[in-house]
Amino acid sequence: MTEFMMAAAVFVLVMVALGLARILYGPANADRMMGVQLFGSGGIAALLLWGVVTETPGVSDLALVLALLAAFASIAFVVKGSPTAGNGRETVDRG
Amino acid sequence: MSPQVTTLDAATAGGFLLVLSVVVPVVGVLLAFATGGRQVERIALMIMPMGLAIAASIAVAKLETGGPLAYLLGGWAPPLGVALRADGPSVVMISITAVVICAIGVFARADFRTPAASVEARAPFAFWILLLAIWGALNMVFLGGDLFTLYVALELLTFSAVPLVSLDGRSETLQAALRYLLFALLGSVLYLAGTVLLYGSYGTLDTVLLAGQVRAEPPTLVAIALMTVGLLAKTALFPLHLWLPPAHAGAPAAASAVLSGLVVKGSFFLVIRLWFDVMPGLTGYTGAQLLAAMGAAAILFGSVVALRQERLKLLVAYSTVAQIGYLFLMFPLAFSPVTGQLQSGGALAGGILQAISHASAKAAMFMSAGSIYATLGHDRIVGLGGLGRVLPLSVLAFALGGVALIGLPPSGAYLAKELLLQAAVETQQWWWAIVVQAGGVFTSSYLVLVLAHALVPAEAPKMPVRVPRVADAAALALALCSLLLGLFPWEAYLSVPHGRPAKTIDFGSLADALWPILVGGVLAILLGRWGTRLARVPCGKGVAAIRRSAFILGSMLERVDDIAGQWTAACLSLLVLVVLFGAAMLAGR
Amino acid sequence: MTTALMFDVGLAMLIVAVASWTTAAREAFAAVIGFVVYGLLLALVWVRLDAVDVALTEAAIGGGLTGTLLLGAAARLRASEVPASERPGAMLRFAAALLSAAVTAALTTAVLLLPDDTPTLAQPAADKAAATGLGNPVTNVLMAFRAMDTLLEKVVLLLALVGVWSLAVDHVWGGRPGPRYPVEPHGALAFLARLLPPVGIVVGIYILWVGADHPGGAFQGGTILAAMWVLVMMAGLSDAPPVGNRLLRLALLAGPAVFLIVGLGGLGLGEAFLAYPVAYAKPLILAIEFAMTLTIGATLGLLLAGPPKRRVGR
Amino acid sequence: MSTAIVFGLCAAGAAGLGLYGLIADPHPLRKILAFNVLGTGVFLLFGVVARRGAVPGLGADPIPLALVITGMVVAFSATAVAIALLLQLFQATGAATLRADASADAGTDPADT
Amino acid sequence: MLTVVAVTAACFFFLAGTVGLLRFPDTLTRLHALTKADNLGLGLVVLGLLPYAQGLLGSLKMIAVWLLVLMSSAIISQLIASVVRREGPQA
Repeated sequence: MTEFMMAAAVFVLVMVALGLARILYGPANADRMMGVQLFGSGGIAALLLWGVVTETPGVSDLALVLALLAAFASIAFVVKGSPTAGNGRETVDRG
Repeated sequence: MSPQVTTLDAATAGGFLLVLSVVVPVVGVLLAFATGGRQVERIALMIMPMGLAIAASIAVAKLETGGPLAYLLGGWAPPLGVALRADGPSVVMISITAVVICAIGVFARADFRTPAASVEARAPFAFWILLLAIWGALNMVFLGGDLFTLYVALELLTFSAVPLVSLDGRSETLQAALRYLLFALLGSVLYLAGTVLLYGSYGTLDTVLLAGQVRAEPPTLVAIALMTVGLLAKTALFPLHLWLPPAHAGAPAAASAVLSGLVVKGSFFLVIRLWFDVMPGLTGYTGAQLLAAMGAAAILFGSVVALRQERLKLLVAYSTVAQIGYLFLMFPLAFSPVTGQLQSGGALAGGILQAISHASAKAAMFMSAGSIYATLGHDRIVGLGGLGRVLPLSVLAFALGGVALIGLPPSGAYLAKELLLQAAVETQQWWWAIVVQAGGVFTSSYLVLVLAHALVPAEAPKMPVRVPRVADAAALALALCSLLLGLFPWEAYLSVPHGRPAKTIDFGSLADALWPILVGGVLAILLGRWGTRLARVPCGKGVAAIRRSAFILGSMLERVDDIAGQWTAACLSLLVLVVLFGAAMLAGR
Repeated sequence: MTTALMFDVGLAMLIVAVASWTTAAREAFAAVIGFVVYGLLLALVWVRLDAVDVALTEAAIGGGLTGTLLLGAAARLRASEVPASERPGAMLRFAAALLSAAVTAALTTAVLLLPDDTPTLAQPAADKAAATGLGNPVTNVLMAFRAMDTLLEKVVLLLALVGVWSLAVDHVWGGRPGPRYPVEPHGALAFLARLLPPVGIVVGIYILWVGADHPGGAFQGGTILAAMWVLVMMAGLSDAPPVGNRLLRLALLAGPAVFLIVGLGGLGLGEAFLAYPVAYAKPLILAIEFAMTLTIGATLGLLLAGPPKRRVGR
Repeated sequence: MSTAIVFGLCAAGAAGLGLYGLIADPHPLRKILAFNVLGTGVFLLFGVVARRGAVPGLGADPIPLALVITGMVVAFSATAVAIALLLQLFQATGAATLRADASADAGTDPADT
Repeated sequence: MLTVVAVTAACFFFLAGTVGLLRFPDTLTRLHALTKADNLGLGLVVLGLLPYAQGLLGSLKMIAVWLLVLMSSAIISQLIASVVRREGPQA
């Protein structure tokens, strides 16, 4: 069973790694962010599998934190990342 | 600087003073941040006498104890815990830091006063907090007994120094600050990489424990090479000085004084800590020669480029580049071929004395340059005519600071020069004696250049602003302090030999003192910028040819300095230095 | 353990690949996206190195906050491509590559040649743990054995904030940092920003709490709180507070202040600066950590928000 | 080959890549990014040293781990200050460059004699 | 047994998600493939690992992980889609 779950973790990691191609080639930044999304959930899955196998304490807490912050970079991308959203939506006093 | 192993497991009497010297400025930072408004300045000025008193008490305690002072933080002994230790050089550095900070505080009151109309103003709020933070960080750097704690202290120093550069918000200073920050960060990452290798090899980062264990193994040598070069980048030793001139020249006067006088001494002190205390036997002959060769190059390039500057503050900034180089001349002079180690003897004492003389004198010079800038509204050197009459105190402070740095008796730099020359004779390294003398000559050359412009009679310049007397008095006091440092009884703190050079002034010593100034004057005429002033002086064909070739030489050196000042070139030289130091130490194993 | 080795090697190769991408990508924005992924992978590596405390920090800081900071900057700087003339020539780039490779080689050699019977302080650290009553050795090191580092680090954070604030224009001093983000009342973002923070605050405090005995601690917890605060600000649900606000100032220095007071208390009680009386060690450390979590959350949030930009209406 | 060795090599590689980016990429933002990559490489070295120092009952030496956490906080502060400076520079000049001669009064005017 | 089935199925979904992300022709269809697949994948992993969770708190944490990812992923996909729609596929 241990070996099976480790293999599953490696498999998920390989899948995630293939998704890396989308981050590299884009073409749009939205595509890249999707790659990051896949990385997030796949990474959490691999982490959970690995953590349960090796019984490392604290892994589920780490997964919780990753799940909480997985969205974070994407939100920054959506709020600041697009050209129109980046500058047009901000209001700043200019001296 | 001989740390005693007996002080490892216990705090000595007076050890809590070491804690206070770090904690009191930090408390000041927190209080000032909490209260804000015009309290910020008041709190800073209240902390200053306290810090001065603590520094004085540490000096007295050191005198009474004899050996180094020590304190174990949290009661935990190294290697698990962190110790604070004060040996002679740390006490000297802490004292001069306290004096210079207080003088700068007095000087800065005029520039960084919260305007009556506002509750809280940006620049004063930031300046006073940053000044206190620099003080605490420097004390920590001088006292820290653990290489990682020293890293954090060094970062605190950088983070407090960088915003000072861009305090006036002009775009040039923003750029200078960003470049300073990035280069300093590169330096500290290299330092950090060194600490991890040392921990991996010995399981401790405590300086005294490490000193007892280090072996000449590849990981250790890589670590020293990385840490040394990282620290040199933060000290701006040529050719890693790209960030210094724009940062120091662009900052407000009080900030320049702190940056140039004190901040670069922090990382310089850590190089000493590392080379003299932690691994005196590993750096070897070649490493020390290499370090001093960089110093010699710094003196040449820094001085010549300084002479070619149009603006006073840039001149003073480039002269800092040269004088940082001077500080590194002591390394080969402290090397003893018999033991194969760096000895904490006269050469080290000379280096430390030069560092504190420079700290006080250069702060004074930047402060008076700031007063001149504020009064005239510019600091073009050719436009300084008539200044001697309208700003006598500022010019006097500038001149005295310069005189102190040239090494005229009884200044600290004079004693330092004597000690270095003596060490050069003892170790039979005449070439470094020449470089030491050249350093003094170059220093006098830019002093002559500036004074020649400032003292010539001209119609009195317009003065839009008047600088308060007390600011000039602070600069003057610092310059005087540097000038009189040679009279202090250093024997208790530094290994200054008792048979000190005679202090009486006879004809011989006068001549000794004067010839660097004369040669410096000639250099100033040959290499300096004179505007139209010298063009009218008739001269023979031979003289004209010499002047022309000197000019060409000067512009060539400036061109090289320009290239070395490009980001990519500076980083590449940094890595080349890592390789060179590593190779030198590996070969000398 | 061949599967484990495959996992490690695969992870290491992914890390190097993504690191190469961040240096090679043409657009800064794409490179930053690569860095976010890089942070996530590093968190996995830290788990493999049996350092879940660090993995938590890396997850919260590396991918989360640093990523957000860099993404925001990349978006603002989109228009500022550097002219080709500033790109170092091929020779210089080759030299840079060669020398970087030399440093890599030196580091590799050094790591491979580290002594086999590795010196370690793990045993002494475990033996002295009784003095604090905490079960997490990393927290013990941070809060007791090397408390000075942690205290100084908090001052570094504060100074970084002063540094960022000092970049403001004079007339907006005391005002609110960063841009004001508009609300889209029925937007998905606002919905997320209402839903996530309560969960995040619970998780943040939980991470702080378990940090005493298990992986976690003040910094990790504080970072999560900061992330939640930034989310609420980005969704436009709440505005950044003016930097002149007295309460904000107090929150920003609560951590180092409590730390210093406890430390000086140790000095006053005749023990040592930063020493805790054994009977009260655990509650004292938890009190400091609680104050630090608040301070870290506030400081990191404001570091992300930037210098003051908008005057407060009087 | 143990975990520590694999990630030791990985750390050195990441550090080298970061170093290269910091030197060769002209854009300050990319330099800041490269500094972070370089920093993580060095931090990983701490992790490797910690892992090597494992004893029965503790999977890693806690001291280097604590140092890394402190180091990460410092690196984040550095990044925040650098980004703020860079954005301010961009706002003031409309360009983001570190090149020295972009600031006019750096003192390299035509010579005079 | 449940674990093997669930984790195997999860692996299949991750495979499907990755293939979709790599092979689908444009941004929006890729988004469609990705979000369905990898959330199901993670859900199945959590389901499969529940028997191994340490106590009630452990299981609750795992379920919370999945719910968090599910929720934020759903909202993020919507946001990304709106960015794509606003600025065209080359945003």
